[in-house]
Amino acid sequence: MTDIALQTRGLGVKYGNFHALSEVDLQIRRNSVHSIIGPNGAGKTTLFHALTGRVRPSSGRIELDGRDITDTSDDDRVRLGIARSFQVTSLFPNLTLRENLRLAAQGRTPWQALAPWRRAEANAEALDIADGVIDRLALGKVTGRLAGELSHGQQRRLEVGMAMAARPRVILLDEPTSGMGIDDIEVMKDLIRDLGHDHTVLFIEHNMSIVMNISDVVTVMRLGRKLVEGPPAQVRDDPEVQRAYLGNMITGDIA
Amino acid sequence: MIDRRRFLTTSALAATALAVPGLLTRAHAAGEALKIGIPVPISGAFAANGKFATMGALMAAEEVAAAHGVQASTLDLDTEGKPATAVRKVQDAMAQDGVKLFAGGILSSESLAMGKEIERGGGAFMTTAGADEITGVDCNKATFRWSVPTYGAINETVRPIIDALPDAKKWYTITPQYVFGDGLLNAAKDVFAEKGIEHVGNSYHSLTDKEFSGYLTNAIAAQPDVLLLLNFGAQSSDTLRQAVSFGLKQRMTIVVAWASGLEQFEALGPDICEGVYFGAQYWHGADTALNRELVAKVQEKHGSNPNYSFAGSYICAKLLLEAAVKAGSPEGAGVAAALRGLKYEGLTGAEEIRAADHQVIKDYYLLKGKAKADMANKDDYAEIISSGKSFLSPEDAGCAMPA
Amino acid sequence: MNPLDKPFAQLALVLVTVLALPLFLKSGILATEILIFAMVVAACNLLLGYTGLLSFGQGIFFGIGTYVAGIFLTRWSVPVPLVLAGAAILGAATATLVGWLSIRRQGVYFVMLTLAFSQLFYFMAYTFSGVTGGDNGLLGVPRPAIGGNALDGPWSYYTYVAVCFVVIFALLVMVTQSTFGRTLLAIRENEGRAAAIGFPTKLFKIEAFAISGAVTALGGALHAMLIGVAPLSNIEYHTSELILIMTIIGGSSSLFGSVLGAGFYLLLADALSTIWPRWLLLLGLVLVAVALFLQGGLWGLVVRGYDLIFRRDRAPNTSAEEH
Amino acid sequence: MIYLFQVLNGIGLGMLYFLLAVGLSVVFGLLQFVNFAHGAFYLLGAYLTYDLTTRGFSFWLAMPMATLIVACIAAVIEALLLHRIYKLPHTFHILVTVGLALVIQEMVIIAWGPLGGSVPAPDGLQGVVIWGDFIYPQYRLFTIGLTAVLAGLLWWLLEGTRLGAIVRGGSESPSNMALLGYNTLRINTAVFGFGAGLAGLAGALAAPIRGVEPFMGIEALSVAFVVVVIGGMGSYTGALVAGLLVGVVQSVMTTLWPEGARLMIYIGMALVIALMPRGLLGRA
Repeated sequence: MTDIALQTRGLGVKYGNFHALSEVDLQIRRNSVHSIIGPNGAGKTTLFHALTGRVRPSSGRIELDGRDITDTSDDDRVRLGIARSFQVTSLFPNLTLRENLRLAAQGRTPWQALAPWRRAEANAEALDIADGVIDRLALGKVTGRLAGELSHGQQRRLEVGMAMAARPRVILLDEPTSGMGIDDIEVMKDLIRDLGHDHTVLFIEHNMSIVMNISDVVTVMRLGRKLVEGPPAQVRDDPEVQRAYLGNMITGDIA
Repeated sequence: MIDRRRFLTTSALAATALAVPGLLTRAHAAGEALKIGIPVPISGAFAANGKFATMGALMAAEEVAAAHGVQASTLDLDTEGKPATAVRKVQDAMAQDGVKLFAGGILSSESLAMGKEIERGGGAFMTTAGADEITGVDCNKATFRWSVPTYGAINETVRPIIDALPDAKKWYTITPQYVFGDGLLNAAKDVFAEKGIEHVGNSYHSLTDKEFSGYLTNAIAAQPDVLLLLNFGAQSSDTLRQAVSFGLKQRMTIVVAWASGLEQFEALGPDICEGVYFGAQYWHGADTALNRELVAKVQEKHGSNPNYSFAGSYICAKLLLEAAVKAGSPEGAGVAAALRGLKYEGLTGAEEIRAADHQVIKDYYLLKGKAKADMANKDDYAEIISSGKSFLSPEDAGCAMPA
Repeated sequence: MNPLDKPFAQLALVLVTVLALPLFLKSGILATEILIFAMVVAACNLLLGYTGLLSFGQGIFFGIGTYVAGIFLTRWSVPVPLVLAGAAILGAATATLVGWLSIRRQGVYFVMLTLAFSQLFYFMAYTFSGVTGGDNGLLGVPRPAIGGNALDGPWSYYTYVAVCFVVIFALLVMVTQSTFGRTLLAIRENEGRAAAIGFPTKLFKIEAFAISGAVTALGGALHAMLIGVAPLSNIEYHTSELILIMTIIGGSSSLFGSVLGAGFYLLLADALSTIWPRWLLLLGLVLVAVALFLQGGLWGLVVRGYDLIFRRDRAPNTSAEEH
Repeated sequence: MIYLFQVLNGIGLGMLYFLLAVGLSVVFGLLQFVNFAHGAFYLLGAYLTYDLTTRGFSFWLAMPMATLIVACIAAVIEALLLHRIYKLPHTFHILVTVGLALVIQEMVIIAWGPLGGSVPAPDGLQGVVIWGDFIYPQYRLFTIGLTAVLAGLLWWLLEGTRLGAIVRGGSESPSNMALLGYNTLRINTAVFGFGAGLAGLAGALAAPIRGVEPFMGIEALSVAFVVVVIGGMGSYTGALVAGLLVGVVQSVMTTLWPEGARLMIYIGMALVIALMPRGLLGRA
């Protein structure tokens, strides 16, 4: 087994004539925290869509643990160990928090759920996982609340929890802190760092303080291409990155 | 929940009572009342027929009540033109209201279905629907049919026209694609073969079509002398209307074999009907004793002439009620026995109910549309060219009446 | 969750309905028809309420069930339980096909596709009259017999249908409570997310179609035995429309709502049609009123009433109406 | 030769189908609203023409009056009722418009009776045109010409004017339109009335061909749906192309395989949606 959990070679995505992503080579090390940054329209979310199978790449290949998954469907990739959260919160608003997580946990074994006679509660494992995630997210007080009625910070945490419940090896988080208050951001930061211990974490983030603090590797993207890659300190000092961001965006300090 | 049925029966009785003063008082005194169900499409695409049918039946009930000193009322049952609803309402009327007599059923599908159900429930049923099966392969002990089947309709329209127009050697047909249409078509083909007529073509259409220009183009291309329309109701009106607009009236003779009668003339207007031949089960201008009497009564009561829906429903209800009076009970077996073989003076003259298949042997009319200038009054759309009785034997019609 | 939405409450309500109908209705035929449509509407609700699929094709499956009963009972006298099973299987198979083709499109296009299929099947039934009897339909469909006695009385057949209905309804409740049913709810809520957490959503939708088609066809077969004929009108587009309207009126958030929808519609139509020949006008007004003022359907009304009486303390948090 | 005639006849039919469908399509494009009452407006247009001509009005007066009345009635219905339900799921659009269609149909029966009637072709257009073996009524020829002119006018209106831009803009992003300061409510009302008016006009034009009867709206609705779905919802050109296509297919099938004419049209419709989800010319 290699040390690389997920890698892409020459990955490209076209929307009509528009090259949203071109020639992207990525190597994500196992159990590392790897962040993707870049200005809006850099192709970060498109990269996530390609990695999770929501859009088909127009060129290149994607490998998970050395296995080619370029043509694997999105739901099959979940079973292979890739799960994601969304930039715009995407939950089941009229279902309870616990049910959201139970479903996410069940998603690893969806065929079981095709049996219309099997009770949901019969899958103790999925419930255990859901409860485990609830504990880890510290959402124990609101397990019975409808997801749509949770506070924004709770919804964002649940959004990440949905990815965790699939027990992925690689977890993709799309701007997990977007729209969060300052207290919530700290909680999220700790959570992501913590996830890095037992998962391979790939996340998109605009908050440079988080990026620079907890990332092992940072990839900077611009106009659908990889610009620079390296440890946080190196990336921060890179003249090209400085130029791309006009020097004023990377202000976060390394704590 | 309110006991709807009881409420309904009461109101129906009240309505009858209003129409015939004095009935209400007797209603308390007398015991068993004669009730006849009128299962017809009151809503839906055949609502026009249903409306007149209920009026005709009511008039028959009032007449029988007055003539025989019994209590007789009608129970309108809206079939919505759907066999399922028709059967359900008939079942209900039998189970809830104890109704045994039924006059109605405009559409073949609903009449066939109701016939089976009424037989099962021990009632008697008389209909004016067109399907040959009613007194053919699907005939049964409880079901009677007043209208002439397809064989007679064709023979009483196509034959006289062939005789009147010896030069018209090429005929084209337009036929709705289902059993009834095929019945007419096959009967027509037999007559063509026998008379040495060249059948230059036929166009089938579905029961939902309203656009006939394509079929008319087919007909024009075949260059026939006579265009024979074998569809009915709104579809035959549409076909005829469009044929006239294509100028076909000037190029060929047009025949509507199964016209609905006065209601169809009213919908079409005299300009379209002028010079067109129509086959009809009933015409208010028919010169018979009972018909003259009916026309006078309807004129007096409704200020209009009876049309086919009205007259058909009237005579069916009247025959059933009188049979029940004669039998002393509305039970199906007795009523059927009273009807079988009955000879009477009907709306079309001498009529007879054939015992073997329960088919009424009566005249079928060939009408010809009059010019607007020649019309004596607003309903005088057509003159009767000929009339006569043509029927297959019960064996040929395929009826094996269950014992 | 409102206590009335719990599975046992739903089952209890159904049992009460089945036992109460004979007390309040004089017509056993009408009562039987209500149960048959309640079953069929609940199956439509599995698609509309639980999966978010507005299917205009339910009449196809109803008609197929009708024809299975018509053909097998009048031509070959196959035992009734086998006929019912056959209807369900063929209904499921057809629904799988229609569902598989239709769910490729979403929203209005999905609706239109199911509408196109319903017209397609109608014209097939019409055109191939050798099998279906065409416009005349198939006549003389017999009632089932128990111990040699045909269930010709309205209430004896009612009992037969009631047993079928309770069993089917219980099965449907089981389906909605199962992990499968709860996944359907997730798909209705947010299909994109359901796919993202690993569910092959199309397969779930097709299975929902299959179950719905099986139940609907079963209802169609029972209906043919009720009225003794397999008519063309059962496979018409209007039947699809009717089933859908009953579903919406009943409220799509609970299976028992469908029972209310079917009962309300049939009783209303039956009552109105005897009052005034132009009763469809009143029906039209009722439909408009339901859309404007009763978007949770009759079930929404029941839940609101229940909350008002028994749960004054609770805020008017009627999540049951949101969907 | 007969096929040539059938194609010609099909074009005549198709233009009428286009007129019938384009209103439904425009309303759908702007409002994302499925209107099951569209056929009822066609019915109303036909009956108003019937009523006015039997009262002695000339057809040339009756046709525009009927169109206008239908448009006004529809606009009032929209302003009072429909605008409340746009935001609801499609289920409620269907429920309300099915209900409306029933109400209109039954009111027509109450007003004019269940029998139906004929509307004579206007004076001067009652004859036929003859080309060799082919006969075609002058009035039908006139409707082809008129709908062709109307089609041109509509194209100009929808593609070439500010109003058209507003309608198309609204269909792409209603909130943008509000931001730009347009009163979308009033635009919605106008467009709905306009779409219904087109259906009314189709009914008025069809009355001398088909006559009137209270259930003519049901068939018209199914034709309009087929045309709109094949052509692509919200697409003007799509409605034109699909209308002609359906007309020609229907007409040619009457010679080829009349029993299967309807079946073919619905198979075609299912194929189009399955293969080209947006219809032949629908906007993405």
